[in-house]
Amino acid sequence: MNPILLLPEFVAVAAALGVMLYDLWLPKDRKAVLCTVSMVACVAVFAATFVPAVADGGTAFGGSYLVDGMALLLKRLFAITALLVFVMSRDYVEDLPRGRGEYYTLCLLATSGMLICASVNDFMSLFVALEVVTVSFFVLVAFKRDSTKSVEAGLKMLVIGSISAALLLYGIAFIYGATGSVFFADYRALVEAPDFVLSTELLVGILLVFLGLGFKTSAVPMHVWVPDVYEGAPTPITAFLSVGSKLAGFVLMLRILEVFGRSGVVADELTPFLALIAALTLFYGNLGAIPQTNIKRLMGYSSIGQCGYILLGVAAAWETGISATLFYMTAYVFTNLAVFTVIVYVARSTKSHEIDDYSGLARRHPLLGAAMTIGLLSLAGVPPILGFVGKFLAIGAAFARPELQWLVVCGLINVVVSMYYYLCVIKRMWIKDARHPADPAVPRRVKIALVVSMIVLIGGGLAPQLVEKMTAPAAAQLGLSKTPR
Amino acid sequence: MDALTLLVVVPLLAAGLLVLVPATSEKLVRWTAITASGITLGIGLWFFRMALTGGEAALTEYTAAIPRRTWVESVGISWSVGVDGMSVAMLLLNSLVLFAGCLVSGHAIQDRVKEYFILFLALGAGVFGVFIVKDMFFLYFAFELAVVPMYLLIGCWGSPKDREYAAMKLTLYLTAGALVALFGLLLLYFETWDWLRLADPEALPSFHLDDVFAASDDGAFGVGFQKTAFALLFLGFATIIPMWPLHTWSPIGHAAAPAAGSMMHAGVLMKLGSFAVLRVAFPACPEGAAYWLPWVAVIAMANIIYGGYVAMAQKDIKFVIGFSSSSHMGYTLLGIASVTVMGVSGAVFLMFAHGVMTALTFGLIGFFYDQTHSRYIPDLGGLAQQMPFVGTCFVLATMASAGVPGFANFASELMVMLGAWEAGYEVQAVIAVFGVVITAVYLLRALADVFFRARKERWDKIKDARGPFQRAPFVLLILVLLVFGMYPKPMTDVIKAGVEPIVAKVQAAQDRIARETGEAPASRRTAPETPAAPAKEER
Amino acid sequence: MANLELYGYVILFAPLVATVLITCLTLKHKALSGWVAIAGMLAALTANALMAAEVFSAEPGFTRVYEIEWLSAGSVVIPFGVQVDALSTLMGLVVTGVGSCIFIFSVGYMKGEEGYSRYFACLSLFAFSMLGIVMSTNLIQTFIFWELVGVSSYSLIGYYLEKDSAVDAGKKAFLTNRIGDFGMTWGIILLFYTIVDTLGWDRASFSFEDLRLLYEDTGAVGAIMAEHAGTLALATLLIFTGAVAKSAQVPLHVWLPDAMEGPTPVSALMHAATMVAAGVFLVCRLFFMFAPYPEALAVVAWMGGITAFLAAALAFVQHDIKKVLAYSTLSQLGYMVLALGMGSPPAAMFHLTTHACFKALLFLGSGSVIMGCHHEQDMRKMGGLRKKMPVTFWTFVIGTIALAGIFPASGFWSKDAILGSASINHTVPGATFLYGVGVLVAFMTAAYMGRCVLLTFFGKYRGHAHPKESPATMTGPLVLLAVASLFAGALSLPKGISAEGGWLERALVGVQAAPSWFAGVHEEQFHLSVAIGGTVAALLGLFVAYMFYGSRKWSIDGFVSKVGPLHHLLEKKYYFDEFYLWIVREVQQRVAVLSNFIEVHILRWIVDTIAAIHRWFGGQIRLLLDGHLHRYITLALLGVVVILTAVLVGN
Amino acid sequence: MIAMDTTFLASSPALAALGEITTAHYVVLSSLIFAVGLFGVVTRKNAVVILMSLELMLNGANLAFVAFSRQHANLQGQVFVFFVIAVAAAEAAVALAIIIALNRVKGGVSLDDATELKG
Amino acid sequence: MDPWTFWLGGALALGGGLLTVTRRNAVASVMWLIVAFVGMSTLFLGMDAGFIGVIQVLVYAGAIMVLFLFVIMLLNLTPSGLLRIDRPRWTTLGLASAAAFVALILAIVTGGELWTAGGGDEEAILQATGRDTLIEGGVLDVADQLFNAHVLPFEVASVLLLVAVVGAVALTKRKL
Repeated sequence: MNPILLLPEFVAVAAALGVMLYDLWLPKDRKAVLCTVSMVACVAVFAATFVPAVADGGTAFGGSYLVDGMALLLKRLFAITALLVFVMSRDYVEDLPRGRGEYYTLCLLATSGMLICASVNDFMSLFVALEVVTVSFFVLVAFKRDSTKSVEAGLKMLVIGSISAALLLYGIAFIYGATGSVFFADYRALVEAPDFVLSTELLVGILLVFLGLGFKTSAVPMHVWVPDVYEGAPTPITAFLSVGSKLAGFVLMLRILEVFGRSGVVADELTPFLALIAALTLFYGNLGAIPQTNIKRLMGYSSIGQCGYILLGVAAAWETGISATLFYMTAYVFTNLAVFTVIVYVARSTKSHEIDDYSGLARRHPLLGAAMTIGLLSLAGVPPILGFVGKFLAIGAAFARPELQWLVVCGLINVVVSMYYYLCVIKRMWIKDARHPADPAVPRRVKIALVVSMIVLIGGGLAPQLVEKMTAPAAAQLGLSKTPR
Repeated sequence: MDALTLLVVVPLLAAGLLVLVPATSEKLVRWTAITASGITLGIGLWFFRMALTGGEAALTEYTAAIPRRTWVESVGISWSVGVDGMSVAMLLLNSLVLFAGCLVSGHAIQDRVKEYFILFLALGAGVFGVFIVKDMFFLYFAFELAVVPMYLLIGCWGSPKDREYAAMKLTLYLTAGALVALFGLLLLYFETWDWLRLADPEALPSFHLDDVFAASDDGAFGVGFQKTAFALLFLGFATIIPMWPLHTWSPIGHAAAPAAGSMMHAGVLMKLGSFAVLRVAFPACPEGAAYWLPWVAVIAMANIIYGGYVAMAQKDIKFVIGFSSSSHMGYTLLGIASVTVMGVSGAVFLMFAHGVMTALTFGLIGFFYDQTHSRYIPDLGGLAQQMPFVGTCFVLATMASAGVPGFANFASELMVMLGAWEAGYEVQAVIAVFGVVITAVYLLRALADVFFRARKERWDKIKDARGPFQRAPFVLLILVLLVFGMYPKPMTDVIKAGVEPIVAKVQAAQDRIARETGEAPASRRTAPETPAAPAKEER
Repeated sequence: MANLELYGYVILFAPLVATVLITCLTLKHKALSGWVAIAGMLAALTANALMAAEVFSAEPGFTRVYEIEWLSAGSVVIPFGVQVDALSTLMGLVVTGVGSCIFIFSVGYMKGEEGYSRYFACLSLFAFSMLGIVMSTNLIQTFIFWELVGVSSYSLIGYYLEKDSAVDAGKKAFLTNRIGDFGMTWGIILLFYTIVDTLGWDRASFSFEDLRLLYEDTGAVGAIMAEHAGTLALATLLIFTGAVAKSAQVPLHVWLPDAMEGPTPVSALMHAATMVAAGVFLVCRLFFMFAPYPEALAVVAWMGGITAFLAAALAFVQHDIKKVLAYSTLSQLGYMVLALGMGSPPAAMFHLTTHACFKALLFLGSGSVIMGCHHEQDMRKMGGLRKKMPVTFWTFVIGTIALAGIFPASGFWSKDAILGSASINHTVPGATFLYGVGVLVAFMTAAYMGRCVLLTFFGKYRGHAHPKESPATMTGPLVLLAVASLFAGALSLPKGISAEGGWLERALVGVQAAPSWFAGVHEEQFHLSVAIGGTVAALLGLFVAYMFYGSRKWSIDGFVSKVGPLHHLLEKKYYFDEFYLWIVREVQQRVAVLSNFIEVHILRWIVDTIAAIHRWFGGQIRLLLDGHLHRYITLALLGVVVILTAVLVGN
Repeated sequence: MIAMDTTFLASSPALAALGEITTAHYVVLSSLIFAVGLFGVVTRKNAVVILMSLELMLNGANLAFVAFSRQHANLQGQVFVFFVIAVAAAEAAVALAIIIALNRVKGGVSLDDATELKG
Repeated sequence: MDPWTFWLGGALALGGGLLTVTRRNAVASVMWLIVAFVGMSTLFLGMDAGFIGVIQVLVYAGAIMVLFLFVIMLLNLTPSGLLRIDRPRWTTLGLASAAAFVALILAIVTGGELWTAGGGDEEAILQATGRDTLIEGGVLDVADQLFNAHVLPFEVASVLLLVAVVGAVALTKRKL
């Protein structure tokens, strides 16, 4: 029992409670303070992950809670995600008619859920922590309760989310039924035993769990909610959803992969399954994005497509593949949040999310234009931006397994497809003439965030080893196969 | 930091500096870009001088002195660079075109100058990268880095009519091609890793070309593997050469791009493909090359003849030059396919010469297009009277393109023809010779219809290039063409030294195949006696 | 002798230096440009004269080759340098000598032209190129300058670049020459590799001297002949194609008449005196290659004969004074080629030299006339200029006499040499017939030149300008050339007239003697019957011309109506142009349009369709999510079931 | 806890088959309940009823958990069900809140009212 | 295991469930759902899961369903029928996929022997697990587990409930 390991979560939950209570005392026109508090909390969470007791790792709660390299990396990413979401939320929330305190509270609670997700080590914690994130997002998506779109998005997410939770649960039940335990430690011992035989029940359970987690990661077939919800949700929440929620799903996927995938038998079953999902996801997201006219919807489809690439690394399921996945996720955080920050601030001036309203952005507001361009190019996987390296590594890791080379071909085709629609946005920003004369007003805080994001994206793209030095040990710690075959 | 790395760093650094320069101080922006490209030109010349005075040995020595800088250790990415005679020629080409492009853009670009030069320099850095890196990751990295800025350069500063379509097509097409090549590169990478692990089970993988070549020399790559890998690498890189029928991105890309964009695109970008084939695919998969190259020699004919005839049917001056480029690249392909020192050196020399020539041509077209806003040949005419200087330069460029002696293009095309014949591609060589006639037909027609004939009043206000700044880029490029055309030996010696080992490898593979099949090789080349390990049996 | 190399390079590069100087420095200073060019040319002339002094005083067959390596790769080495021997010295003298005259003439003729400096730059470039051919040591170098000559010719024909006809003529000249060059390149490469295939890399070379030595080595040639006799013949004839185009032999002659669009001095220098003679020069240079092949020589001879006749016939129907001279040039070039085919390079060179003098003279004279008539070229609008331009008239008459081959003008001797060689030849099938053609052409030459002189200088002035004599810079060269035209015959008085036979023939012994085992070689002999035949034919020609145009005793219209279809054929120039136009328009352009169709409607379509397919799929995928949650749920469940089943069944 | 005398079932083979209840029976039953929930979700358009169907699905899973808990003779399954109920409660609260919000903005809770977002 | 509770509880749960999803009136659905929950509770109790069986009724049937009823009343829902089959293809497909899901599970369950071999037999379980007695899910037993081995999810569940509270307030409170 080592509760200090939960320091980041404690900080997050305490901050959530603090914000909730402070909200009661704050007059209506000073709610912005809550944003500052939340941002400070995020920094504190980030800092907490560096506290030696936490950073050294270990387990707590009788093995229910595990801090390893991957968990730490993801916790840091979640803290950064939340911070950047708060940065872009401030002005957005000020425009909301009500519920500012609740907004920050829920965001922080969702963050705490994600932090726990990164560390769960049994299915019970997994399920509950996941639901903390999911339920928070149900509320946050429908947060603009006067907006039909927002509420509709909330409802759609709710129904699909609950179905997927039920599937997940059913899968967990099967795993429990096949093994008699919910603790990952038991599973590890089980699959590493020499006499381990994979029963169909266990396999179906694992598959159902992956399918259920697909809801969070927006993988086919549980991706159906994504475009609608991305479009309908408040934009900062869409950003949070597209990064935080997705990464929470992926960290759980990786965790389960780590738990069961250490057995070659299971890995052999999982690889074609994940590859199939990855391929479908890639094509669905990238092809579906082509005809989009709404930037948030486009980002929804793009998010599905990006999920496909991360799955590529997951499916590869060897050390470098996981490292690539973590790398990709790191890149994705900065990339997607930069893009959404721009979306938030463009929409503040144009009151529109139509892609056509991005016309001339590069001229109208060079900083937003540059950030958006770099972000989209990073998503498209263009050097020298961080996203490129992530994509390269993921594709390379999948390539290492001959049985996945068809998937690599799918991935490569989709690089071109995705480049098309990202470039379509870039085209409007750079080539078309402006439709809106209004210059978006961007506060300094956001400017700094954007500049930092861009520096991270390009700096990381030029010197990927800086990121790789974080992801590779984390991946190595998981103890998966060191070579592809 | 070694001078090679500087070639990439200087433009990138300048681009980074430009970000900080306020957009309003355009003069500062221009001078920064020109200075940066000037520095690269200096470095390029320095290397050329090194190659001239010290020969290949000096280059090898220089390369050997550059350490591998580990970048991402776990997957074996390292920043390692090197030069041989071939890349020295390409470096010189790129630095020339980049410098000339900056000068041309200096007065031609008036809108969003800062963004323009940032992208332009990034493009230049990418191209330099391809020419110097010895790491497959960075090869692909630099390749893409060179392709994507092109999108915005064409899209924002190109001619409004077709720029969006052209830019999109170019970017997607080239990216698709690059990805096919990437597939091949990854094949090499993992096969090399397998080989490395034979010696040391704990060995980390490596993207380094030296490791790949070592594996290849050791016979780690089976014949079937080499065939596949070479086909992929070649197809991928051939897209940007551009090989028929993968060329459709190219003419329209030329047409839509701004002057300096076309200069870089046609002058340098198109050379990346053939360079990469020679740099990677030949030494890594000699058997694959020996197997596929006869087909390439056939396709090269399609490039030459088909490109020429399509050019003949064009009414848009930039399309004429665009298709002529794809026609000329047929000679490069033929030279590469010949696998003789003569032919391959000729191909590389042609890459250089065509690069300079076509940069000149597009610079000039851009110069008058900026004033006429028309590229439609029947609209133009008599321009030489308003712009005698530009007209004269254009005549020279046309003559160079038409393969008139005295310009480097002639010497290189002659080398290709000789090389092709030497390799036993007699028919192709004759067709290639005939291609020169076709070239002359459409080029002279275009030249006459644009610059000669009766003066047209609507173009009376057009101004000639004035002052050293407007003229310098053109004069510079013409001088280069003339100098290496009049006396090609320095350049060919430099190139030859770089090409010889590559050619020897593939020739050895050809001989091996000939021995195995018992057929006499069609090639009449004098086979250099270089021992090469026999390819491993099919695994 | 060390100076020879220097002389050689001075001859070669002096005009180039002039070009560079004019282009870089003196474009704005017109007068200076002209003098720079002339200085360059005179420098070359001086060097050439000094060289001649050494070469012609040395023993016959004297040859020096100075080379550097120009390019090398693999086992192939391409040299560059100067070859000093009698042939190059003689040809150099012709080029520099006639060239100097024409340069000086141009100063007057081109006065006031806008592109004066450009003109002299191009002219100097031409001189450089031409001298490059002359001094060349090897096939590739020859080819280089061969093409450069084409380029400078292009730039000078198209000198009046606002005139469509000039531009098109330049284009035509360039492209026609390109076709010849195509053959020539092919031939050179074929020759080289044929040697490689039989004798190996060591013997293969592009150098004239190496090749000549190879051909003298009967064993080596025998080895090639044994294996690749046909190939070698093909290579030889392909190289000859280059000469055909450059020397405007049928069927590649079409460019030369059109080339008269250029300024008249250009026509004189390039399209009469020097450039077009390059083909003849080349065959002389490579005569050792032709010699072993009687068939090849027969082709050459017949081509020459046919050209001589066809062109001469065309000269009758021209009204443009320059066109008359142009066809005359064609015809005379045919003569020279005929001589080559008959196995007598010295005769060809002799005629080349004399022709250079009198044809340049005639062209310059016509230029003077044209200038006098304010740029009127139509002879129907001239007449009676005898009084108004006496110097021009007399020099023109001298030129005409020389061209017609009337004793004692130079043309008489050189034409006699050619006819003589034809009369005694036995190797060429139909040599006697060709000899007859030669005589006939002599008659025709005299006739059309008579027509020309009579129309231009006699009768009444029919134009509207006020012609007057040209300035001294123009008449000076005329007089010089007239003197040369009269006395150039002295260069090679045949045996029987002079004691030791033709000086020229002796000087050029190296050209002819190379394949010593070749039986077709003969000595230049004076044959009285041939001389009388030729002279009579010429006088007859002049008489006929006088009857038609001088005294008007015979009606030209009546004659024309009698030979109507023939006249029509001549007016249409045997439909050569129509034929080529048809090829260009109907064949070439159709291929181009077809290729473009493939490009646009097939290749581009494929690419766009691939993109469209993706877009279509995108549109379909978009329709899946139609907003109804039930469909979403169904999709998701279906997905789950399908994927689970697929994976489980897949096991 | 509920003890019944079931020995009589053994007297008839058919009834014996009925009487031998294995974990598998429970699992099948749970999947049937799950499927009924699915059926509801797919066929109903009243959001509240869909919510109830979702609860049914969760219950299906719960049943399986308890059955496995018994089979494996450990309590983890039962504890899990406890958490599932807690989650279901929380979800239900939020879901109903969303439905109320939907009713506010659309004046109805039919899924047909929520088709604005599409494509 | 106890066949009576299985068949009875199963019938109640399944029948209640079916009726829940097919009633036109939402209130009727709630009532039938409560019946189904009672059936579930029966099943739980039949498996000696006392605590769960009780809270199934207390929390689910008692609290959550009351909440549902409140909301239905609040919204004043008019009876709605089955889904109007306006896109029969999709509905059929949906039904088919639900059926396929069951079939899949059925196939897996019957295909393997994990849960059938002696599954119902007390002795078999005891033998397999090596225990003396079957487990009993009484309050104390569950609580012991809950506060020892599974305290982390328990704590996280409190966060979840907090989320639900804040969320419900944020979404529905009239003045905020």
